[in-house]
Amino acid sequence: MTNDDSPTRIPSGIDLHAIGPYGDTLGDGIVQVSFSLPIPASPEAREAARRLAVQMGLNEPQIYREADLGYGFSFWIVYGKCRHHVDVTRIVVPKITSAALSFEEINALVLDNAGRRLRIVGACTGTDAHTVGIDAILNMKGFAGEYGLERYPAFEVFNLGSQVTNGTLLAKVRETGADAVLVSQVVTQKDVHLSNLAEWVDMVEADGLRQGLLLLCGGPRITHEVALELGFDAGFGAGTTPRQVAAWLAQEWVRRKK
Amino acid sequence: MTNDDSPTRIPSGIDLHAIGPYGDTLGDGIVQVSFSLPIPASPEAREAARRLAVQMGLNEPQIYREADLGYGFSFWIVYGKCRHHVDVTRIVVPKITSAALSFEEINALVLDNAGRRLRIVGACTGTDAHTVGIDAILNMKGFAGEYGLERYPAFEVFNLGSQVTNGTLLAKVRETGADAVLVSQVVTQKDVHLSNLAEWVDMVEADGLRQGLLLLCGGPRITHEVALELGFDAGFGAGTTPRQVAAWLAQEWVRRKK
Amino acid sequence: MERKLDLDPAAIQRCRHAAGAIADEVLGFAAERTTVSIERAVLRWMGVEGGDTDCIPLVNRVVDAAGVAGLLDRGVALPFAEAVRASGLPPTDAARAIAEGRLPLRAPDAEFESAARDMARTLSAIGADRVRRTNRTRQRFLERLGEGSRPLLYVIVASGNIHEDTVQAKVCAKAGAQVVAVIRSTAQSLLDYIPEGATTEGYGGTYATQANFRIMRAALDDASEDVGCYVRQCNYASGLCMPEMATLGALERLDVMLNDALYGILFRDINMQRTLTDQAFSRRVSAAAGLIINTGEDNYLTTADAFDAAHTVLASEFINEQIALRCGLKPAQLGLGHAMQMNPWREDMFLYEVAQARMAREIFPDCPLKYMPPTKYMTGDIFLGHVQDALFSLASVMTGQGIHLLGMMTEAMHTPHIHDRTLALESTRMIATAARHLEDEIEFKPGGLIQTRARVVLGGAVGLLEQVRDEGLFGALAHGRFADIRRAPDGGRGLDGVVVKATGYWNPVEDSLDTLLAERDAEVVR
Amino acid sequence: MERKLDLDPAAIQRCRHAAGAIADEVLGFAAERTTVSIERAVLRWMGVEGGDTDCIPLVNRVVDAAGVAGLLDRGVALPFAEAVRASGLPPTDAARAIAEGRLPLRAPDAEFESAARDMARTLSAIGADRVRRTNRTRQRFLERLGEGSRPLLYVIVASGNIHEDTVQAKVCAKAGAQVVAVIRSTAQSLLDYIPEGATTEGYGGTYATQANFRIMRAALDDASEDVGCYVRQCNYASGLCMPEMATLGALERLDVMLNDALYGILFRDINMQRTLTDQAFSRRVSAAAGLIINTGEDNYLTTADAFDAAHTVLASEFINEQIALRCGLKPAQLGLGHAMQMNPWREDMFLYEVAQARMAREIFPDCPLKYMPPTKYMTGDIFLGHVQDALFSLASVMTGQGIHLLGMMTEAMHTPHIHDRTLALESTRMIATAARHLEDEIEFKPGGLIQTRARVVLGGAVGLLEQVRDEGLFGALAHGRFADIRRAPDGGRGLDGVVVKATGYWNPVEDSLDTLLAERDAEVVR
Ligand code: B12
Ligand code: B12
Ligand SMILES: Cc1ncc(COP(=O)(O)O)c(C=O)c1O
Ligand SMILES: Cc1ncc(COP(=O)(O)O)c(C=O)c1O
Repeated sequence: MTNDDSPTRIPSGIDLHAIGPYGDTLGDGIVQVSFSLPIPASPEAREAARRLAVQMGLNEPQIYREADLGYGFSFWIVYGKCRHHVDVTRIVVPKITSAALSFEEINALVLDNAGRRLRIVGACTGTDAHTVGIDAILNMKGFAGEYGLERYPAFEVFNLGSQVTNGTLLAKVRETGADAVLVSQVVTQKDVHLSNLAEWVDMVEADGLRQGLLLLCGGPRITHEVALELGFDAGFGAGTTPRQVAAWLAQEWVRRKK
Repeated sequence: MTNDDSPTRIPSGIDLHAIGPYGDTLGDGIVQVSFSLPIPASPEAREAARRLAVQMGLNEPQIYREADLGYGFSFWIVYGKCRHHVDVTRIVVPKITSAALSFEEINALVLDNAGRRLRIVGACTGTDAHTVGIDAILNMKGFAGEYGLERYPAFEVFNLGSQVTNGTLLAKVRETGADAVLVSQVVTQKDVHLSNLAEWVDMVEADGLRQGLLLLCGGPRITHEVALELGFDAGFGAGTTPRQVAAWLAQEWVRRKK
Repeated sequence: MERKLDLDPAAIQRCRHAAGAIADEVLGFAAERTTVSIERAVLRWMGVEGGDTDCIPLVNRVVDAAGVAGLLDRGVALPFAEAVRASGLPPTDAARAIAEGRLPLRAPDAEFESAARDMARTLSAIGADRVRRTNRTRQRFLERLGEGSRPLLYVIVASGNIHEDTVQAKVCAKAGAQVVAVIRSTAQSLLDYIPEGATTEGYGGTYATQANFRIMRAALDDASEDVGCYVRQCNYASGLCMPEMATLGALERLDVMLNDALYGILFRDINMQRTLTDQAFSRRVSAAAGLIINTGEDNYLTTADAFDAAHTVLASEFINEQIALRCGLKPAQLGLGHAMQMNPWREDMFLYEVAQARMAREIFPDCPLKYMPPTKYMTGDIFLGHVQDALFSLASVMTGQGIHLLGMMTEAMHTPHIHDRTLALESTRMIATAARHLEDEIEFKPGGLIQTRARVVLGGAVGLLEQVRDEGLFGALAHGRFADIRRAPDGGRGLDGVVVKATGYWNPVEDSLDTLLAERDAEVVR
Repeated sequence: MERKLDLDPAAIQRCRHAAGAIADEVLGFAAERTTVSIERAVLRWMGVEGGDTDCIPLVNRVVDAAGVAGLLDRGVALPFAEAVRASGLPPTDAARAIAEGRLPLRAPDAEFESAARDMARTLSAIGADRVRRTNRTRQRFLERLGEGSRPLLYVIVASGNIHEDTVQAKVCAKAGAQVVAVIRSTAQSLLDYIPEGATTEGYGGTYATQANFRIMRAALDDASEDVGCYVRQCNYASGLCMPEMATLGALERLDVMLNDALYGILFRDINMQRTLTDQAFSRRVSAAAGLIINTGEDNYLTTADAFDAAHTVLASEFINEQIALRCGLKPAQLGLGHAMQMNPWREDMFLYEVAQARMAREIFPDCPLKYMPPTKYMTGDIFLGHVQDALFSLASVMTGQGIHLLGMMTEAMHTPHIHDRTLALESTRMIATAARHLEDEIEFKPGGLIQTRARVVLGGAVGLLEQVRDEGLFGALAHGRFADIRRAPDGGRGLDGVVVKATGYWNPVEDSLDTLLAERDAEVVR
């Protein structure tokens, strides 16, 4: 962990080499856990819940709620003191490093360097019908008080909407000669998003289009890290604003051009 | 775990040798965890939270909420798939085994066997001022619609109230020639209750009064198991009704007399 | 219904008028058409079950055959009845024989025409009988066990596996649920067939199949006995198979089905001609089967802003109401939808929400109303989310809602875990108990924020409905008047399944439905 | 204050009359007495700080010496001032010298009598000056940063370690807390001295010491600047050291202190003569120091049933009010206590609770009221508990409470963890935003459950107060009229610290208090 946060922000007495949970006293390690078990509530089930907590590394587990859910299930709320620690100094997380630019700066950066608008294709792919997220990034209206990419003179946007197959998307990329493709994935059950995203990257590569194309994905369960692993150039999670995406696109496109 | 629960209560397909958490599919192992860390929220802190979850034995941890609490603290809500299992068939929990008796049965049992009322001394000891629990067991009025021990012809009750020192209590035991002592402990911070209860048992033993005296303790964080470990004869937790205590006292006294 | 909002009756009247005109337009359009799914529903009603060796439903095979044979615009019933008559096979076997090419599907020769019609009427009457029996069974359950107190507490199960679903449904019943809905697998609405058999692999939900309906029904009947309260089953009469779903619901004793005039068009990009035609038929089936329908206005607020678009919800409720009444549904069967989707950090949002919820009650006093919980502003913070849901429960109790969908603290994360529902039910039951008579007790300040808000929203609905009436519903959809979404009359999925009826189109199930509805109305009068 | 409950003004008048008579009795009794703690408070006011080598506070040593010397019934001030005068030492050094036997403590000889009195007046004036400055500092903070909106959100810290407490207090401030109370270590109220120094080891709370007050003050001042809102500090003027605690509060800029006429008697078995005598003095100190006091009626409902004993809460509020007004406190300083302790599973409990909370607002319109969250029916189910707290927050906002204690979902388990408070604040702030003007918007049905309930409770209070007036407060306590607890006039702890004043008893701090209060009142008039 880099300490570029103002140092006063790290509470005094903290050892970054061994960070553990904090309840009300440094080092107490307190965590809260809840789960159901597929056995009815009973003193034995209570003991089973306790042992599970111990296996999770919780010292002195306290069971605060036990509930018989009926039909052979029980629910447990447990608190305990976690034995585990993390060496935060060893953590390195890939981060999106583009600078925050204003609407005007972004447009200037693109138009000055490219001399034309960047072509952006966006879609919510597979069986996923959740368009609100990709629309928030692309539509005029935008999100959280910021304009969407359509409003930027620097971008020409093709928003294909929902339930777009990877094939349709690829065709559109060819047709438009896109500079960047934005894929949204919201439904993550059984990891459908992972297989669908991986397929997309494979198809782009198989088609020889990968070079020169910026691949982005986003959605509430997407992280930049996962996106890189899947072969994308960037990933954007919950709460992303259009300007963050626009700034990244502009800077990354210019960086690659050089 | 004994299977004296109606077997239909154990969901089908359950392997009692390896019970783990259940979210919505047998074997998914899902648990919910929350905790604070003494570092500000940041991608690194997020990774630290994730690693802690992994150390706790959670596969595929998902961070659903991250909050910067300010002044160098952060809060995390994580879900994951717990790797651990418990062999429920191996669990043996000491339990209070006295039968449930009615008000009349309890009185009859005591009066027929002892030919007199049992003398019961009760107190909330140490610095603990929480009398509601012990009063619920002892006072006429009782608890949850059941009479307290004072109402039983079988018992003579001396309720010393709150913040009673172990010394005062011992004196009262001598003075009354008590058959049983009921100690309540509600405040458990820094385990004050454990040291206070242990001291009480020691004092009783040092004074040679242990023999022939039934020692009970109770309170919301007391379990029968802990009570036995501390040298008591029984422990009663949250939700205890006076009749449960009365029934145990009657049966245990008679059992010992024989 | 006590009038707490001082709403203008003339404005309500104008809304009903405009919505009535819209409904007439839609139903007039639908009356001239049939669809592949309506025809498949007819076959299901007549007793065709099961699939071929590739698990393609026999009803699809037969209707496809009818399409190939150019028979659809006169209805599949008569050719199919002729095949049954000619072969002497039971309906399912006849359908299989047709699918396998062993039995021809064609219009009866003139000499058999009348016998074929009789056969069609007989098969249809058998279906009607089954529906009658189903209704009676439900009635007896309700008389014996009751339905519990209102609002009906409604939860979803969605494990993807019907067997896990039943376990979870029972656990819900134990915790006080009165309606259990099985959410369908993602995008099932886009399938132009209903999968077959008991299924254990769904995404974000469990496939709706006839077998799954039965399995869940049996589980809920067990649970009903255990808890001493009839627990209703809910599923979707929605998507490309809307009429068939309604028919299966009627046959397998579902009690509640989601069914909305516009949902499929707006949110699934199903063609509007298709869905509106399907709509008319399926609502009549629901009416005859005593199903409660839940409309889907709540969905609008997932894309549009709940504060700005409140009047679109009300407008759509009027349209759904007018279409439904014309299809024979009684107000007590109309779970008109709405949802608490306002930004909880917006000042006075709770007041606006109460205004909206109460307004719906006063305008549709005899409809149960289906009130949906916050989802849009749920964040994955289970603790704050649980409180958002608590506010929702209170708004529901305070305004006398009929069907209360339980909010889940794990919304925005995953479909509910087994205890999520128990915790939600516990919280809602506590609130409903602690605030039991709050609705009776409070009045709203005359001309205050709440009354004013209700009046503004009603005014907005008048404007929108009259605009839609003038543009025509199809035009309005093309202009994106609902949920900020534009749809073209010829766009979307399923248009190829719409068939303009030829003269001579005949559907005996329509006649059965008339009979059932007439019986019901006679019953009511008696 | 809008009258929504249609309460009978005559009944309220009768309550005030009876409570006034009770207050007169109590204050008459107190006026004839002093206590060791009052005398120690006088020394603290005069500038004595710190402890001896055994950490016994010097004020205890001096007052003990005065007791031994038989000087207490005429007040410690004069002999102490004489010692200062004679020795020429600053107060603390003089006290240490007395403690160590190096300086005698005795009444001044006649020739020095007047000089000693002057010295006493001077020392007392120095104390008054410090209080004056403290008040001004608070005033300036409030003018510059404001206090945020009402209800003031009040949270507790209770780690046992003052340094952990300050960290947590700041985190609370960031999350929107406007009052931070440091809960005291278990049973500190039974100590007949105030521990010395910064402490890091408490049980269930952190010792209240002068050093801890200062440390927390500094932390909260920092946080106030960070968040742009003055964050108040709260502690207890309660227990055997009540007058000293109030004095430290006045000197160290506490803003709020728990201070109740009966709490110590009922819940700590402190002798009633002691606590009522201490009470009179400490309330005058609080009045002069501009402290808000919080009374402890909420505690009754932890032993007695909240539904049945609701009128005892109201009755006690009247007694606390009448005593407080007679001690110079302004209504704006009276955080009269009550709590939402009804069984949440009781039908319509939310209505009864709203009735109670609103009733208190209408009867004490100028008092902020301190509203305490559910604790009794909290169970360790953090999810349900969070919802109980949400209902409480809504009741608070709906009825216009002034000081809102945050309910913690982990009540019934442990003192709060760092995030427990943030989650509670977040939830309450959301509710306060979403329901901002709910109070203005709703009216209660005339003669409905809510109005009727309020009337019944008020009627009960009339009866109880008149009974207590007739029995005398001491008699009433002996009969267990409050919280189901009986206490004997000579029972409990601390009676030996009560001294009947001799003629010639003199306490210059009383005069300083008169001056400060007169200044305040003049200020108000200006
Ligand atoms: C609205 C909604 C719907 C609407 C969708 C309408 C529409 N046109 O989008 C309707 C009602 C149709 C719907 C239906 C379903 N839904 Co839905 N729905 C939601 C809901 C309530 C809100 C989603 C949303 O709009 N968020 C607001 C946007 C702005 O946030 P966002 O998507 O995260 O986007 C932001 C960032 O992630 C990022 N971003 C997103 N994409 C991209 C892409 C790029 C390239 C970039 C750079 C950034 C970016 O930027 C955005 C702005 O910050 C969520 C619950 C919730 N509160 O999250 C459930 C939810 C997403 N739905 C869910 C499900 C299961 C379904 C169904 C499958 C249910 C069913 N079985 O029928 C159906 C079917 C839909 C389908 N096939 O996909 C689940 C998904 C569970 C999971 N993790 O897999 C959720 C979480 C609900 C739940 N708890 O079960 N749903
Ligand atoms: C009421 C109450 C008070 C009242 C007590 C009044 C009184 N006369 O009892 C007052 C206001 C005085 C009070 C004060 C304090 N309290 Co307190 N209080 C509570 C509260 C809200 C309810 C406790 C209660 O009455 N429960 C109802 C009874 C019926 O239940 P019970 O005690 O579990 O008893 C049952 C069983 O356990 C059993 N049982 C109990 N004892 C025995 C004994 C025997 C022999 C048997 C057989 C059975 C038995 O039978 C009973 C009936 O089923 C709890 C929070 C909560 N909801 O639990 C906090 C709580 C207990 N208090 C707490 C604290 C810290 C305090 C203080 C120390 C705070 C402070 N620093 O000032 C003070 C000081 C008191 C002291 N020195 O002990 C903490 C304890 C934390 C901990 N685990 O250590 C709690 C949990 C609150 C919290 N979250 O912090 N409190
Ligand atoms: C009327 C209606 N139909 C269907 C659905 C969703 O189901 P599907 O994914 O099958 O379209 C909803 C969702 O809320 C709905 O309201
Ligand atoms: C007025 C008052 N004093 C004191 C206390 C508790 O503190 P202690 O343990 O110091 O008695 C309370 C508790 O609520 C109270 O209301």
